[in-house]
Amino acid sequence: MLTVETIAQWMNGWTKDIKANKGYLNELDSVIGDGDHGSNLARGADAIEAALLTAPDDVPSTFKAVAMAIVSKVGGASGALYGTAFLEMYKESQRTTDMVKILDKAMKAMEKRGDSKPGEKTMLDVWEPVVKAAKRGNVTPIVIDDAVESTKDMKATKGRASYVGEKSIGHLDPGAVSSGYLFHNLFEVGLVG
Amino acid sequence: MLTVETIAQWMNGWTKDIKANKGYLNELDSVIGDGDHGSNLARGADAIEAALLTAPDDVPSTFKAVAMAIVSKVGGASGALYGTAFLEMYKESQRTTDMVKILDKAMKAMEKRGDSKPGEKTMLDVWEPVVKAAKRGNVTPIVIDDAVESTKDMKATKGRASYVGEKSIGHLDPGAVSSGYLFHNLFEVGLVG
Amino acid sequence: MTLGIVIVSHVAGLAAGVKTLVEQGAADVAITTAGGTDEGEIGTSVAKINAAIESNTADEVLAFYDLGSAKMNLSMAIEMSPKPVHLYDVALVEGAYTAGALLQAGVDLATVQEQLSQLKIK
Amino acid sequence: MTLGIVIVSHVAGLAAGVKTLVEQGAADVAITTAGGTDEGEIGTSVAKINAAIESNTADEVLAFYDLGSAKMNLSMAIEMSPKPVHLYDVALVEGAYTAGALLQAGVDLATVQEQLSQLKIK
Ligand SMILES: Nc1ncnc2c1ncn2[C@@H]1O[C@H](COP(=O)(O)OP(=O)(O)O)[C@@H](O)[C@H]1O
Ligand SMILES: Nc1ncnc2c1ncn2[C@@H]1O[C@H](COP(=O)(O)OP(=O)(O)O)[C@@H](O)[C@H]1O
Ligand SMILES: [Mg+2]
Ligand SMILES: [Mg+2]
Ligand SMILES: [Mg+2]
Ligand SMILES: [Mg+2]
Repeated sequence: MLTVETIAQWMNGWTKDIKANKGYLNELDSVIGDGDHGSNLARGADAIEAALLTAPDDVPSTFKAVAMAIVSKVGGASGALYGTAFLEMYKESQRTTDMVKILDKAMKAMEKRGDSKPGEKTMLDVWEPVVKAAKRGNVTPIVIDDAVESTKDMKATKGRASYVGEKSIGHLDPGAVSSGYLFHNLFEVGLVG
Repeated sequence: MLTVETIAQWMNGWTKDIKANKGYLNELDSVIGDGDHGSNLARGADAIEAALLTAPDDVPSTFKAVAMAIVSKVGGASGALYGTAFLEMYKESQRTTDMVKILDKAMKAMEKRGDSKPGEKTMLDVWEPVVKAAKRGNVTPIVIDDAVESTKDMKATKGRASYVGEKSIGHLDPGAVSSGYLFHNLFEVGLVG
Repeated sequence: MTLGIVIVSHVAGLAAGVKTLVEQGAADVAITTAGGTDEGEIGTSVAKINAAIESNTADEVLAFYDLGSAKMNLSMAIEMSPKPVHLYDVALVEGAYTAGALLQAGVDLATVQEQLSQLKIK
Repeated sequence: MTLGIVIVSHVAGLAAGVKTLVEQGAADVAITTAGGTDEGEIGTSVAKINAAIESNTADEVLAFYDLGSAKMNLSMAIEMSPKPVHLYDVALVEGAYTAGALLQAGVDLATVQEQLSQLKIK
């Protein structure tokens, strides 16, 4: 159930994965981007943890606290995108507690923010299949991993990786990997299935 | 006659005019450009005077000394253009002492450097009619002043003034004015007529 | 109604440098910048962008950015701002210089935008 | 044959800032800059441009500039330089970033030039 506690659990799992894989995310980003995706998100992870140390009043304020932590600390494209996603969750969670609806809205806000759609080798290539699976109730770790893996053979047409064009093919998108962590932890706390 | 002395006289007249009108040239440039044409050329004028304090060996070295002073001190578009002109005079004066031929070559080098031709509201709008008159032997102060004045109604399509497009109409081009000084002094020392 | 310019870059020195360049041809145009993250690292900051928009003394601003991630943070800041902001997908340095020179010359927004449309590369 | 990048701007901080930005996506590409006049004022310097070309450790360089007057001084420096210099009339920041990212990825000059041709605005 969507509560302050389950969100905090979800976020704690995500921030731990981010910090444990900070070097790996930087490495992935250094191949097709500017090498800072891990460092960017690690700054955000610390800020999220700090923001959730004292439990927020309710679900919307929890999402808002996460959004603000990300927006003010991450600094890169991923900060604007994850920040937008959690801001949208903040708004939508005032209307519904249906996590699938909330995720769907968040994804649409990200697409608008990034002027992007699935197939462009970004984190949206993880969001789209996972949100679709969530609608059907068949999210599994394999669905998530397959989505992350699918970015490998794509040619980037958005974000920094788009500058290297063809040369982006054959490498995982760093944002897809960090979104993979996000959904694995969401699955583990039982907020999607 | 083209000698080290007549060139020095020519240059001294020009640098005096530039320094006396430094504020005016800046003012003209501030209307349609960045307001530094007087300051740029005044730096060059000091450098030219310093370079000619000890008389160079011959005519080509005199032109070269002027070119180097301009190139190393002026810094703006006018530095590259006048620098190119005097470098070309240096080269051409090794082949001829005909000032009209030398001026013609210098003008062509400037056109190439600036990717520009007369009619674009630049110093070339002074060079072109004056060099043409020099070929016919009928340069007069009025010919020079008319050429400077002709830039007033032109629309700039090269240089910084081109950024303001239509708004450049109605104002003299600062480089045309400084080239006016150059030719007035050339006429006065009797190197064209 | 006055028009100002906001420069957003991942690098503080780059934003400041563009301002210096543009000011040369636009002495009377209000120009503010947002460069780098809050920690002074490479990146952009919604808070800094907000501050650049709000502290600009003009009633409306024209905004220019370097890379796509700056655009996203800029668009977040714009949504939060009460001041009208016009965002252009044009060459950063050349676009800002063009806008500055034209605003200095007193042309209207439509004319500035027409010129800027020729510098669209993003 | 190695390829490097030379950034020429009227403002020293702008040139340095572009280098900082480009380096993020091009850690192994040699990038040198020439910004401002010899006196540190706003403008460009043939001597500084020459130095940026010569001190660049690459065998050939791709050169980017801000405004037309920088291009003229750059073209003077190129005529004096023994090193091959490719000059592009493209958006300064976006062009240099594109070239840096592509060179870092190991693409050849022809491919870089093809991408740059889409950023031609001068
Ligand atoms: N326009 C976009 N739309 C969707 N996702 C994007 C876009 N631009 C970048 N991304 C995502 O952001 C990730 C890079 O994040 P990060 O490295 O933190 O930011 P930056 O690219 O500014 O350095 C990419 O791997 C990609 O997944
Ligand atoms: N492309 C060009 N071709 C010919 N003349 C030019 C060109 N660009 C600028 N100029 C001349 O240079 C003058 C401006 O010189 P200056 O103010 O010293 O340089 P900057 O424009 O770099 O500040 C203009 O008034 C014009 O006469
Ligand atoms: Mg990155
Ligand atoms: Mg980054
Ligand atoms: Mg000027
Ligand atoms: Mg200047």
